[in-house]
Amino acid sequence: MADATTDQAAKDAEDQSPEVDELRQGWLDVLTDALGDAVVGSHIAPGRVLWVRVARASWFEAAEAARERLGCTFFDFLSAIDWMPSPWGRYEDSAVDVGVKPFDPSSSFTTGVAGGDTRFQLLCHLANVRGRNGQRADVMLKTDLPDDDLRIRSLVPLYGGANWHERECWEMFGVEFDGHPGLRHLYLPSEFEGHPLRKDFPLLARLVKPWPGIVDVEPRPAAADEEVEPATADDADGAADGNGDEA
Amino acid sequence: MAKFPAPKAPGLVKGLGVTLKTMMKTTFPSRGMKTLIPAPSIGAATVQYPHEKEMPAPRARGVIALKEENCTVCMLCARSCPDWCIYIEGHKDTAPPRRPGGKPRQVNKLDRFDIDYALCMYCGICVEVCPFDALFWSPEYEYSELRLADLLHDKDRLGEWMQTVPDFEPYEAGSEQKVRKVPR
Amino acid sequence: MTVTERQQRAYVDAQAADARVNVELETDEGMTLNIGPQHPATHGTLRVVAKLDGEQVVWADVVPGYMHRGYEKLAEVRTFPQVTTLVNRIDWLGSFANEVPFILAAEQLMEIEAPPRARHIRTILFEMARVANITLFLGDLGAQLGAVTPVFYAFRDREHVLDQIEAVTGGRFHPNFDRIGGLKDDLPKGWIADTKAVMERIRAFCDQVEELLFGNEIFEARTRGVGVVPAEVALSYGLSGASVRGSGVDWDLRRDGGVTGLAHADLDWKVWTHPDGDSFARCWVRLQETREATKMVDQLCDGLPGGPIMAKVPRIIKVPEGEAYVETENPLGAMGYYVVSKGDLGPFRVKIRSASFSNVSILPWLLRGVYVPDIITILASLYFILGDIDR
Amino acid sequence: MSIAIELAYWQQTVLRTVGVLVAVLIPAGTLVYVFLFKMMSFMQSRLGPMEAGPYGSMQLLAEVGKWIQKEDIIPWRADRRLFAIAPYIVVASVFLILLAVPFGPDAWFADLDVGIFWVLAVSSISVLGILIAGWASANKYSLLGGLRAAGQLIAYELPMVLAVVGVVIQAGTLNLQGIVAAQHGGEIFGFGGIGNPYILSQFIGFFIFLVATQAELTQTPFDMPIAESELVSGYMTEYSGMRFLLFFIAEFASAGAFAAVAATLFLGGWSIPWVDLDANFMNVVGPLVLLTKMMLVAFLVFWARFTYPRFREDQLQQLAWKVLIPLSLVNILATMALKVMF
Repeated sequence: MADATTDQAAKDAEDQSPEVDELRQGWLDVLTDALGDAVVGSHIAPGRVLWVRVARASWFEAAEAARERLGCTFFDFLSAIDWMPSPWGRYEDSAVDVGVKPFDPSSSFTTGVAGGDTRFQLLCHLANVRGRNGQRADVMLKTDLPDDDLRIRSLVPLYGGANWHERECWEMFGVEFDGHPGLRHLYLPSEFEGHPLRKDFPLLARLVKPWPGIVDVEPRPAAADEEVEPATADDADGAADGNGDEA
Repeated sequence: MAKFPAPKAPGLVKGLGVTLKTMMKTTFPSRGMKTLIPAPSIGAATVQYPHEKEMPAPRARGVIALKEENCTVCMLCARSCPDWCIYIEGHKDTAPPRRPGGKPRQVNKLDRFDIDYALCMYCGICVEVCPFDALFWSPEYEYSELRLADLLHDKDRLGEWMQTVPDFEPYEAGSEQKVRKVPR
Repeated sequence: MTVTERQQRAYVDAQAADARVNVELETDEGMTLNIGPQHPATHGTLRVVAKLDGEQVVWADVVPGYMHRGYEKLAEVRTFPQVTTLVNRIDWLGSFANEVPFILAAEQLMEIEAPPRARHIRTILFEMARVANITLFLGDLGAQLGAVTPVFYAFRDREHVLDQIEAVTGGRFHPNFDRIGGLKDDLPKGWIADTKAVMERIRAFCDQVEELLFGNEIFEARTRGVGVVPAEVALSYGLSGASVRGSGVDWDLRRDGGVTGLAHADLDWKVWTHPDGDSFARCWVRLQETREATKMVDQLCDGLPGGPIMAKVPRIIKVPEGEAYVETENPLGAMGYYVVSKGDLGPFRVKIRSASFSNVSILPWLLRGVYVPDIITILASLYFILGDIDR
Repeated sequence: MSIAIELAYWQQTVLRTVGVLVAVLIPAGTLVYVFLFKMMSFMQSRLGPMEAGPYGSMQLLAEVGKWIQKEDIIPWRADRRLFAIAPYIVVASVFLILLAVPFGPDAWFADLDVGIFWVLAVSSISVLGILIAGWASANKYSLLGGLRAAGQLIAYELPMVLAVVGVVIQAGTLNLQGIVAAQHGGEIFGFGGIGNPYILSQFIGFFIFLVATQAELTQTPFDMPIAESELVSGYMTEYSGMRFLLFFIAEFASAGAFAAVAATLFLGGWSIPWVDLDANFMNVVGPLVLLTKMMLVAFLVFWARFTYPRFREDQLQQLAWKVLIPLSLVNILATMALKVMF
């Protein structure tokens, strides 16, 4: 599963060298010497965002370091990404019209920036908005959560704002936060089962109603027997890659 | 920090002043000599809807009009509609050749083109994505129905809206957009 | 008990059970008051469960979710243009301002720059969305505190702003006008002159509201010193926009956010802050921001460059693989989109960081030991929009 | 009764009941139309109701018709009998107030010697009605509204009473007819031209009386009991149909009644300066004069209602106990001192 990430890290390294963003490089160095080898991966989009991926165990320490060392007192948001492609198909080709592409977990999927090898990845953005340590800074912390044990330490003791974000993340992805004052449902009714934002959670609205765009131009009524070339699938048809050829 | 404006006259009195001034402006709108004659219906900012109507801007997205001749049943609008509210059925047909003696042309004929305005959210993606300029916006907004099912406009109802489509306006100075023409 | 009374009793018990299960709240002493979800003071369906001791709130909790539409899930099954129409329904009062950060994130992934004219018009509409949003807040602030007149002044003058937005985009509330690489269309003739007249009206409205409300001793008595939020607590809860500038934090994403897609950098304008951090400060900062926004629109209208409205972009857009995060200063606060794209027609994952979600998450901390009428003052001064909280 | 035609006693009582109905409902109706519908709209740069009748004049009839035919719901756990009685108590207090107010030399319902004392005593009955309504509606918001109303109305009766004491000292009598005569005949420092309307000498009393009236009517600077944005509509939340109509009538009739009392006490009641008080035609002109003066006072009351935000109830109580009552005591002392000297 992790083969995709090795070339990913290599690609990161070489595209970083052309213009090194020394500002973010500085923040990265501050964090690396604070966390040591807990910093597993990092990526800099020059002039835009600094991603730092830390090991799951030192998630709390990473946030603490960002807060003390970089002065990131502003808690922007915390969420998760489910990297598995959706087995329910893409865009409008809902299961009713097109055979479901069964997803086999063994097939590899690429994870995003700054590497990562598990399906669930936690994401948190902290910022130093008052420019206390002389300079405004912001860092995007990432960490990987193994599929079988979605547990991590809660950031509520550090930031009050983490309370709601973690409740939403627990509700939508099923990530357990140890030490959270009250993991209750935030948006969904109390007897809701399942975690909606996981990719394998079906979006029922799309499965119930047949997609009106699936209909195609019927052949000429008089010449039903003569050979009919597939429907005129011009390039726009590529959007729904599964449905062009039934006539 | 900036100095905060301490109210000169006590705020309570100034507040009364604002409401009184507005009352005077509404009942006696300044119309030169005739200001002294109370005319609240001119001074008020409201429009008495059934009797006076306010024309929306020419670009307002009120209802979608269909120019049937231009439609080649390419299904692009039905596919790109986020609400799935455009239902199209068409069939292939032969049309007389352009040049005498030429081969009969393969043409798509439109059987059904319904837009369900109960679902439509007026985003305008269909009008924008139509490559053959068959769909236009008209600022018409008075087509409410008693029954929800009547909000499904069929192809000739959409054709009727074509007359209400205004011409495209000229652009502001400095713009490089060319003014499109509405095929009447 | 007759049959109907038994059915009624069962219905009421079921309701109470749902309320209890959802909030798991047993109150032996004091009264539990449900403010919302159907309540005039919550801009939509927010439910504040307050445990009262007489008129004072012992403990309060906010229960959002009555308007959760699941935008992050919907965005994963739509193409980029379709997500733009979806996304301008989050903060429906300043709805053009929602599209801008999403489009900027997509442009960042595609390494495309909008032409200067598009960048200018985008900023004009961005600031007009702010004016439309906050003028309604100023009117509604009066209504929350009991004054019936400011609402009508707000709606009267806001109509002209909406007319101008409708004249350009076609939609008053949901313009859906921003495209990856530029804008859908250009300004109609004579629009600039009308807009300047409308901005003049809005400035007159701001003076009127200042005289009617902000100078008023009753208003100051009701808002000064109510719901004080120190800067550290505001930042740790992620408050943004006028709510955090009201506590003295000099931070505005239009100036310090490093967003190149909007033309705020080449205008001269001032970021307003207020040291007190109470409800009066937050409302006062928003009033000054509205004036600042009208001045910005005037400057932008004067310096409007010529040129194309749309960069060279293919008709069917496939955003290359990558992740981008853009955050701009929306009328309600900092709104950001974390767009993850896998090179398809639609985004793979969109995390919507909305301002009101964090602004309201401080309420349980803030509403302790507060009078019942002050709950409404604090709710009004934090100024949230329900779509923004529940997404 | 020195009117030409002799009326049997029962005819007099019929005339009086019709008279009191007219005296209460007509001013209430005009107040609603002129101020709530038209003046409020003009102050908010809109036109107000225009559909029913010319310039919306029949709008009140339309609303009364709507309320009458609306279903009259009693909440499930409400205390049915108390819930039903509450509006009648509040309306009764308004009729009782207007009982003592004179409209002309002979046009009065009861010429009580304790006139103003009776008015103030009776005006506090509406507090009972509001409290009962708040409690009986079995709704948390109504309960809050009712309790707030109780606290506020009691707190503001004291300044109202003390404001009236200044007038009574200057007029020397409690009888309202006497007060009107005193204002008609008296003169200020020798100049007797326009009589001595007590607003000139008792302007502090007038201001306190107006503020107290605003609170008695639970109008906007003091409308905690019907705080739309918090308690939906306070003690009236559960009322609908005919009962809500009674509350609505009570609200505006009491506005008219208090304005009439204020006009009688401070603006010279039904008298006009140079006219002989006992002339017969005054029985017709008097009510009109009182109506105009009442509209003037009501204008001030409603003007404040449409402009100001709302007090919090602890600020409201502070204003009553710490500001209005001491001020009115000082006013009484000053009046007594001046009264003794001149």
